[in-house]
Amino acid sequence: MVDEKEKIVSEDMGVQVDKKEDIEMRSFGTIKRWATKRSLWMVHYCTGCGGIELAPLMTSRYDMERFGMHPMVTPRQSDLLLITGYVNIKTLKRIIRTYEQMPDPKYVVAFGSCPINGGPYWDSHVTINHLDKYLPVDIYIAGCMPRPQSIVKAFDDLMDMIQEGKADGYLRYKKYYDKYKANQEKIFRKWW
Amino acid sequence: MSITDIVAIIGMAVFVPLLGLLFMGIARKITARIQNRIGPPFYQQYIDVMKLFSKRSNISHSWVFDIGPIFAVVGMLTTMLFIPMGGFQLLSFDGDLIVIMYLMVISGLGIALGAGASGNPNSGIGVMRALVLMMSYELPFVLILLSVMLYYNTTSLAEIVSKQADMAWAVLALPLSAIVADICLQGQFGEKPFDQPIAPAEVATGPMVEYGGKYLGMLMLWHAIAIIVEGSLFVNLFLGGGIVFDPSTYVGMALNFLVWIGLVFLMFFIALLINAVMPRYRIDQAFAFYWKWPTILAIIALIYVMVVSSW
Amino acid sequence: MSEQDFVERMAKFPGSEVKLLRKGQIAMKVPADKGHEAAEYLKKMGFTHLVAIEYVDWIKDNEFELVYNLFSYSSKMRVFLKVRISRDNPEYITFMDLWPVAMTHEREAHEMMGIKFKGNPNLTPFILEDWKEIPPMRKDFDSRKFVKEKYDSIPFVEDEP
Amino acid sequence: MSVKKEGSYVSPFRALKQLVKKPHTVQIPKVVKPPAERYRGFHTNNLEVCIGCGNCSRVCPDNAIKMVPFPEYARKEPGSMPLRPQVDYGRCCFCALCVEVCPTGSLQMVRTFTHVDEKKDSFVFIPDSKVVHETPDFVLDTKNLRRK
Amino acid sequence: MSQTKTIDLFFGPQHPGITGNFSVRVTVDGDTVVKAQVIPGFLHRGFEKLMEMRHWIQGPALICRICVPDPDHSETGYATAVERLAGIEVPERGRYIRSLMLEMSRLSAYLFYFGGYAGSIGLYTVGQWGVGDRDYILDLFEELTGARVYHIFNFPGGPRWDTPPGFEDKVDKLMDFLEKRLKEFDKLYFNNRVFIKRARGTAPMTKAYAQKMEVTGPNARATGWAIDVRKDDPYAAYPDLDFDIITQKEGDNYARVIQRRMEFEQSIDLIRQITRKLRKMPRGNVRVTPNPLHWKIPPGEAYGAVESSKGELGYYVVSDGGIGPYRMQARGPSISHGVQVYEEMVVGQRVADVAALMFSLDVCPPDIDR
Repeated sequence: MVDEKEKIVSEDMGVQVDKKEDIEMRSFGTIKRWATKRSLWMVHYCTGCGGIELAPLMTSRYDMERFGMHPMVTPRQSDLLLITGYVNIKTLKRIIRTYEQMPDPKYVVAFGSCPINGGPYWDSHVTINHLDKYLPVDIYIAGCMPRPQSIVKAFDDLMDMIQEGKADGYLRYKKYYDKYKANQEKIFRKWW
Repeated sequence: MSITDIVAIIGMAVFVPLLGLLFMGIARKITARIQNRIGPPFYQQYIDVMKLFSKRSNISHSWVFDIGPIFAVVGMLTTMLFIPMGGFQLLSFDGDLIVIMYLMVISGLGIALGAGASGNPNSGIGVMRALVLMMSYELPFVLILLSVMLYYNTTSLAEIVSKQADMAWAVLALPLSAIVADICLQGQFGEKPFDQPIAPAEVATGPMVEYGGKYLGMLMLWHAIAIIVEGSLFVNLFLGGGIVFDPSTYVGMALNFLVWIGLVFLMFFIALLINAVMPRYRIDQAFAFYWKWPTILAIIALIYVMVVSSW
Repeated sequence: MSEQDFVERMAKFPGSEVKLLRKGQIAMKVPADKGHEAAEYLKKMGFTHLVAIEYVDWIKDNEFELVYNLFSYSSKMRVFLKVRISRDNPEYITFMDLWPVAMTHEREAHEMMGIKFKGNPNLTPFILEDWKEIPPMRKDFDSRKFVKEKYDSIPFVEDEP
Repeated sequence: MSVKKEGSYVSPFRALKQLVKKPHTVQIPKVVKPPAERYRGFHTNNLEVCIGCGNCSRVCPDNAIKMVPFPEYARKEPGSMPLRPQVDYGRCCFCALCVEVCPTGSLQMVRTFTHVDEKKDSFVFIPDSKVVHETPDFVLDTKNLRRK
Repeated sequence: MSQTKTIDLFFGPQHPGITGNFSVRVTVDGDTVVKAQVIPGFLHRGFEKLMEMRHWIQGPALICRICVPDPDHSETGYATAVERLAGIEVPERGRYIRSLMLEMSRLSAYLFYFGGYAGSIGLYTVGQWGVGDRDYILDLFEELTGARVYHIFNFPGGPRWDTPPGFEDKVDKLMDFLEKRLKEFDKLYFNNRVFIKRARGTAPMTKAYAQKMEVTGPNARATGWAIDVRKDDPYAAYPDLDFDIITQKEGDNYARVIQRRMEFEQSIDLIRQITRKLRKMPRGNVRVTPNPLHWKIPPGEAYGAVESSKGELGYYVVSDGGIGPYRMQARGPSISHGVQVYEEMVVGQRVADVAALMFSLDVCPPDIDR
């Protein structure tokens, strides 16, 4: 049993971080992280136009399955959420839902200009300009669209970060859960 | 039960999933090559399972949901106990063929139960489709089993294997039955054109939709074992269980075992090739397909065996 | 029939202002109460294809302009049937009886411009989700100001405590 | 017309010959696939030639270019301003309109296109001529760019 | 059991059986759809509002994003509308380059389409091949325009640059490759018995229904209705090119797929015609360039349409004499066949065909949302 004091329980998500997992991570950490980085499954969700460059990447020309990456149908089975381009507020609600359904550890990659600072839609009334106000982002890619080479480089970097234990977006989400939630609530009037 | 038996059972329980995962990994590689790409390394499936078991949080819906995958894996492993593996067999008795059929359905029901408990409508539809599909291919398959049992005049799988070693392989003696059984095998493997239960574009992987992390790892192991069980059932029924060399020597035993692995992979490989070039049927079309030509051919095969064996 | 013939025939419609814009494109302006009649008239002339319903906000005139973009496959001509309605009480009649697909276009115009269409049963939210501001395509909706106030005012989630 | 009305169960199996053919996969990042001659990547700017007119900033559809003061380039020539463009790659859509309107031709685009970072403030920089046109791996080296 | 229980299934937005960020809520009775509701808007960016705050010349940089698999048609539609409004005549070579790009873009969109429909019925090999082959077209685009997906190349006034030397030969070589490849697609896909069983007779659309619901493009042609913006309202170099409108009869899923396959062949032929002409033409003069920063267009309105890979894609542009559009409105092809037509046609279909129908109609969600 885990001591109550060692738990950080975040509200209405039922997410728990406890010491036991830390110990586990320390003992088997390297192998676990290696397995995680070599088998990143991404959510099959094209949130924006960047999804179009994922298609060549997943199919015969660039074949991402070489790195063990392939799209998974449901968020429950996935490790990687790709924010492919601009984020409409209607989509953002679904993205947050999808993100919260994914089991830990999970990572977010933001594609292209739009999630960084708005991109071409910087003055649009329905797209948010900074994704990291609402979700923790592990890695950003420049470009509009990022070329497949850039995307592969980003995944490579993400894999290195996972191996070193630096890809801690999901931990940050728990740590600043209140702040993230407050920001999200400012955008949406009601959740459903 | 002696210590060696227990060791053998544990060995089997470790070895069979590993072998199945290896097959799945090679399958991904081969499919990738047909699709003009390189594909993942052949050990990718091991990494995937390792990762799935290292996932942290899991969402549970109820205890039925939790127990479903475990039930399925244990059921499949139990089935494996009765199946000869190229000369090795852990348990055997008269009529084990019927027990095998029964156990295979039981383990599938484990997943159906767990998926049903998840409350996701996609799971429900997936389970429904799986049951319809099972019903469709079981009919011709049972007819074929009857014909084989009748031909060798036994209901024990081990005896069928040993009789094939004496006479000829059933694939030569009963070619029609073998063809029908292979068509049914496609449905048992759940490869296209008969992968309706998990069709991603239709029901979003069906029964697996709510399973993630460790549960999905269990389901992957279940699938790996199921491939071996179903493949080796066919091998034992029609390809002489892979017994080619003299089983009395250790070298012969080892070689037989390797031949068995090769033959199971061959059956999986054929299913794989069909899988790569065929789209999936609608579930009603699959049902109509199985109850039409395979059933008719199975009946013809049964009549043929009746005529032959009554001579 | 040449373009000029078309212009003449359209000019016969009472209250219409017809202008040949360029090769193959004609603009026809009718008073708001004659809009549906004119559309029927044009449909009988062969303009059977409703390409889209365009909506323009002429804020200086305090009017909305609805442009029914019609195309004739038989004579390869295009006509912009223009109707102007008041900005204060934007309401118009539906064209669903002539072109069923007008429902979607009107639904969009209702959401983006705030124009109500009498007789259209499906004026539910279409593209936007719980939108409480003034309809976004209106000229007096300043999207840059809106973005600044709504999205840019949200603080970053800092890593430092 | 090679599409048959009824089709067949056998003809799809002819696709299996791909099994023995060479895969089409370009194995990035192991294999470097250089971008085309005209590829529009990141910006480069010859700060000596640039006159700081701000045309690029005005034509940019995304408001990505900001003119930042550079007192060391204050010259007396008419039309020359002590300003230089700073590009925000969180806005840029790589349309190259800024390159098109540059009167001196100092603002150019290079073929390097990769920039991946976990910090998003690294996506704003002042392009200068230090960016080599053809870096061997086609990856933009952010250290060569001046951050502001 | 007379009263059966219905379940609500959500197809999308996060679902592989959907053609993008889009959602369909289907009510299912047993295995049959009884009601469907389309929920678009996940890709809404308000282009029409944004364009009011941009210059005329900044348009292509923004609105190529309207239909992502087929961006050149978006650019050219806008460019055609603005040219008609301003009365600009594009040089002949410019028109031919534009047509070349549009047909290449159509090829790439159709390759996507083949893979999409095949993926929805589980034949992933076609998708893997098709999207992989599409990448060769993108390589050529990169050589011509300097970008892979968003080319930002067809400005009002003409294409940005002339073709690089030797480009026509490369295009011809690629066309030979694609023709060879199409034969392999025929064997694997279009002559596949299981595919035909799945697609034939599913969700047929009659010609009268297509006319009633303003369906355009290949979906309308698959019902036997010979309409094509390239013929009806010619733009770019199409008046000078030699081609006929291809039609099918049945209007079911099968006819829609085969229609695209036939048009694929036609596009290859058109591209060969264009490259033959381009080789004979003098190089250089492709674009009429107005001053990008101070370009004003006299007041008026115009509509320019193109035949995109999904149907009629048009732009209505209004000018009040300023440096940017007073109002711009896009007419995406999917607004007719993606919303009402889909909602009506999917009723009575099996759950298995919800995704297949969406892919066969080639619904492009950003078209609807804009």
